[in-house]
Amino acid sequence: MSFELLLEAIVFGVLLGCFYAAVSIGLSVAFGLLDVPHVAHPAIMVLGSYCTYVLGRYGWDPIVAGIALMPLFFLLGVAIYRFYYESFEKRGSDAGVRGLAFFFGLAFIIEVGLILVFGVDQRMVEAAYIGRSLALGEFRIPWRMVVAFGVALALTAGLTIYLSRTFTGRAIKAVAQDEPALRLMGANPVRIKQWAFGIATGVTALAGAMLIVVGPVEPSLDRVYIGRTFAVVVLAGLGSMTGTLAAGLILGISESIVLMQFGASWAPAVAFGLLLVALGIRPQGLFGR
Amino acid sequence: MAAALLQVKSVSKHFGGFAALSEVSLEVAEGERFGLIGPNGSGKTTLINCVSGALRNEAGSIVFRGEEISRLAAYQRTRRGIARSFQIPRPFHSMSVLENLVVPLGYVVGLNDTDAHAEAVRILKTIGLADKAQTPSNRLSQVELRKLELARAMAARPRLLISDEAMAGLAGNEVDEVLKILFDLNATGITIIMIEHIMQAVMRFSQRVICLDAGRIICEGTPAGIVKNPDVQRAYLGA
Amino acid sequence: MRFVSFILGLAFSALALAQSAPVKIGIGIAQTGTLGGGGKAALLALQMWVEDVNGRGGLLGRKVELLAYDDQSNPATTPGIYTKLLDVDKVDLLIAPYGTVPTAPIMPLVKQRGLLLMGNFSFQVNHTVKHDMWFNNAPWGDATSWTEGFLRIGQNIGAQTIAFIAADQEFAQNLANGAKEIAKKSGLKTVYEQNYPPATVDFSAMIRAIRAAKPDMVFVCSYPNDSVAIVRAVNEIGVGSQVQLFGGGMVGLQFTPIMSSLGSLLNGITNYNSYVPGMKYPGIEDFLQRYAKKAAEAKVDPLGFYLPPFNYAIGQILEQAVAATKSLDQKLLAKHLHGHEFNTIVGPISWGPDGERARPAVPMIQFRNVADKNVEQFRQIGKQVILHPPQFKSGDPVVPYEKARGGN
Amino acid sequence: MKFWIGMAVTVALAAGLALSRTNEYFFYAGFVVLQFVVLATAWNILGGYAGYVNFGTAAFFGIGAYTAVVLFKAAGAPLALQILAAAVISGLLGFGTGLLTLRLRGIFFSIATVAVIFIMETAMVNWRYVGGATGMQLLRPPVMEPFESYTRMLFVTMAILAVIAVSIARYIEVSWIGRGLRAIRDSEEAAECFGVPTLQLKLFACTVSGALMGAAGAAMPMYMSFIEPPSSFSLTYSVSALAMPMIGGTSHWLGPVIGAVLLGSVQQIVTVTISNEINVLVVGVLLVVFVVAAPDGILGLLKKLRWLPRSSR
Repeated sequence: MSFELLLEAIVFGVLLGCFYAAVSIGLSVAFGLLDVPHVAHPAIMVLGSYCTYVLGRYGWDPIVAGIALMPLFFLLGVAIYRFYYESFEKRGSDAGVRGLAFFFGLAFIIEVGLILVFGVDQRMVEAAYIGRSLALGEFRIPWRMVVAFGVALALTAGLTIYLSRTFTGRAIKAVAQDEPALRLMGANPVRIKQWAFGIATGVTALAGAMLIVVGPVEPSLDRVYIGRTFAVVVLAGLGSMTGTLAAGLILGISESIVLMQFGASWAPAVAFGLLLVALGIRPQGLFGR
Repeated sequence: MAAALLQVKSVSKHFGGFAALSEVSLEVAEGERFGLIGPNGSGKTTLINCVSGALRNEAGSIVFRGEEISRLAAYQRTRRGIARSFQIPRPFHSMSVLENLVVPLGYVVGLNDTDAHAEAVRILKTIGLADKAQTPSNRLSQVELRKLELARAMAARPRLLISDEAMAGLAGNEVDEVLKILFDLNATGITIIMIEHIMQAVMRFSQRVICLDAGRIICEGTPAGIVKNPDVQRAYLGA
Repeated sequence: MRFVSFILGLAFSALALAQSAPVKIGIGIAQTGTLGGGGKAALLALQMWVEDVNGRGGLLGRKVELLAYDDQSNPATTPGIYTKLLDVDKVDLLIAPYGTVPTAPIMPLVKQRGLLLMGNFSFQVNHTVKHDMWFNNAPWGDATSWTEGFLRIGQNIGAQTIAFIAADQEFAQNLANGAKEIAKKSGLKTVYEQNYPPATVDFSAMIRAIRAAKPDMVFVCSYPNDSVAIVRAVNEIGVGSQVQLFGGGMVGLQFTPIMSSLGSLLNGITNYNSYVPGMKYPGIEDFLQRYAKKAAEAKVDPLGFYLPPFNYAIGQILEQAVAATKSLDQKLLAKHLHGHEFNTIVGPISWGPDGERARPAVPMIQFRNVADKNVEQFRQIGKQVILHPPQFKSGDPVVPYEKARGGN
Repeated sequence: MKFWIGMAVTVALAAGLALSRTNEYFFYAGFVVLQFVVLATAWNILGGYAGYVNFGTAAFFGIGAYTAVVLFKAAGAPLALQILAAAVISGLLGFGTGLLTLRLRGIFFSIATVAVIFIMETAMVNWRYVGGATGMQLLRPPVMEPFESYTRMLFVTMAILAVIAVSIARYIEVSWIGRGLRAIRDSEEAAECFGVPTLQLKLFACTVSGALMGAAGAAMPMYMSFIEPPSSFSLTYSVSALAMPMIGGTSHWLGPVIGAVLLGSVQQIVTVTISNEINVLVVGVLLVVFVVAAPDGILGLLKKLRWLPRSSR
């Protein structure tokens, strides 16, 4: 492989990797920090894409729409966590297994709901940055991937700062590490988790907007992302925001290089092989605690 | 001193950059009542996790009855005679009290189902839980859970029993009840390591006490000697 | 007024038909899953035919009833569905599911039982089983019939090298393998080959690699989601000025929702189709007009060029064959189908011994002057210029691709 | 004893039906339901007893199917041999997956099993011999006496597999292994401390469970006369295998059977009645309703209503 092609593979890999990180970061909070087996995360993201699509028909810019949807999705997240907590965590035993089944069911219901409202056809949005590219001499980069890059960086930076600099953020981190200690501090862990899950769902709305910017969306698209998002979160080490970005990048770059070198057919196996090896060698993830 | 039942030799354990244990060495004699104290985070639980096999020590060795056991899995150590109770009780919550005991009776002692059940009933009687034998273990009170922890440990027929804060959260008369059980066990020849926050209980129970602080042994001696030790006082009062 | 007479007519014929048991026609067709969009439109067309034929007095004087089940685009469901149709519902005639993969599992079943099966846009599904009572409605035969047009157009304008990208899935691989063989035979040099897995997110890197390989034409075998992503990536990255033709086997660029949302991005792409305006078949325009009304109500593909006319044609073929043989006997019908040509709204149809079309005609079209956000524009002639086959040709290719893309 | 009579009656009934003049559709639908009985039962050995959620049912199922195809294509091996080989290969896959991931906390194991699906599917997509991405049509060999059709034979085969799976699951459940697995589910740390060789037991459960899933998959290529990667490694298998025991009840061998028969039949019925997106909804809604309202599944409900004695086994 020529140096030039390798460089290109890396550039595209970085963009793709940032996209992977952005679609995974909500899960990194929900699953990584809160231990909620949130397999409906991609379904909620696709729901966000469709909401963006609807607003797009009224002339909203997709990213603006995504940001506008965040408070709404925050409330949705709070409601989902409340329900999950009352039905499973509170009852204690086997919360993991049954919670998992619950989120699977939720994913199915969202998917079918979308089919009933929008049909099975693909939907996409329009914006000035879709369908154009940034030309650097011979080299061209699609603007939509640049947007994904920006969203990923913004979300990672935002969440990292939020979790380390604000009181609630630190409480969320504390709840992840040591619940009894938090109780001693006088904070209500359920409340904090509820808030954190709301945030996780809120950022997922923006991720959904970015998803439909990057490519067309159809109701069953969530199935594609279950594997990838969990792979990124686990590879990252649970609950590490910068780790999520790094894991997304590793996945994106390796997929891109494999594509150039061995053919795209092997790309998924490489990504998941990487995950298995990482789990085998370092179960706490690359950047885990 | 009689031949040591358990020898811990320069054992260290780190979590990330944090040294939970550094070069800890101690010996426990056969039949001894041994107390392990220290403030929160001093490494008590880490130490007994290393002994029971829940954690692997990094450096040093752990010898039990003349055998190096620090590379053995926890279940293998149990089969060699080390049993423990948990600080936060961890019953097999989907099982009845009786069945909780049948697990070690089968897996450690190797009894068949009928014998195991008979033996479990016997142990429950001695510990005063016989009437709860068929109760699902997730419906027990706090003191009953503590007793179940000890009963389950007894069912493993240990030579060494590690009691990890078996009295935390209990009322005064309940503490006496549990202490009596431990004294009785010791009387049958079982060596006991007691980790406890309730100083009074440790002092009443132990023949010898070691105090840990920040992963190191800061002193060793008789209960009476330990309470007077200025290092211990400093560690506990944080002066 | 027309409506009232229609209702009256229906009521009248219903009365006449009530006397005998209906002729049951069975199909398992995707209403959900990846093939669901096309399947819904196809089913609508079949239902239109059922209405029409019942309006004309049914088959053999008996009312026609269509039994349709959703195969969920999943081949694991079709064996069960078709035995249900046969053994429980006791259907008289069978139509195959839309697509190759759901059809494959029922081929041995129909062969073993000696049943007539009307194929529904599958590709070479009878290749292994070799059932002599199989009749495909698709306008293609083997890979040659499909790819020949694209390759010939390319060679006519002097192309010597070719690049392939193909989805790692059933149909796309079959097509790509066929195309590669033909390209080799006709002396084209393959300069780039890439198979990509399902759910590939971004094609930028692949398009970039093609650009670096500098082929004269690019043959793409892709599924709807990927087709859209590829078209976008090509418009963003560009494939380079030396590429003359781009496209060939991109599934999805025939579906209205995708065409209208891609809009001007489609310009310049040369791709296969089944029917486009300008192909003069008797009755097709009337059908499409009626279809458009119903499609709007049913919220399915509003133009319905790709699958619906061919599904309506299945009905027409069955109707003519039953009328000619005055029978529902499977062997008799099959024999009749093999020996005759049938006039349908997608032209005359006859079959070769393998049950594929005797004279396949896959139109290769080039998108031109397509504007954004306009569904109705595709009804005009000239938005999809037919480059091949000669009998339908409505224009010459505009090359190179980059020039055609820029609008002309 | 009662159990064995029940199992024998089941096999006899299946064989009797297959030899009778019963409608062919029954066998097609019945095959699918029985296949889910095997999958759900197999899943429950690890997922229900030990509490390790395996998402990778599709991987084991698919590898079983492909093993059968390889044997069939290479040597024309008979069905029984295909199934046996599939069980061995999928069992090995289970052992390997377990070895690599069962040291991890439960949820990591689940994620890792998802990865196994993608890796196996990708491998099959790229393996030309078994048809690669295009898939492959298979011509069924002539049917064996005394069966009238191949599907009837497959139905009986699957009934036997279901009985074997249930018997194995029941044996594990009532034996020391089952007690150990339940101890692991309740508290892995305590189990290990009370003598349960947790890793070995989990590996054993993962292997057996994988082998049974593979055996169920082995009959699929002949049922469809066709194989291709996406439908062989479909996530539907993973979800159904998890949903069925959840709905039936995970703590008793009867739970997955009830769940599979119920949900499997509902799916079959919905496919040929409602026949649109609602059938996807059925699984989703049933799953949510059951895990929220009846955490111990149908068996738990029956127990609560005192229709079943507490410790029926």
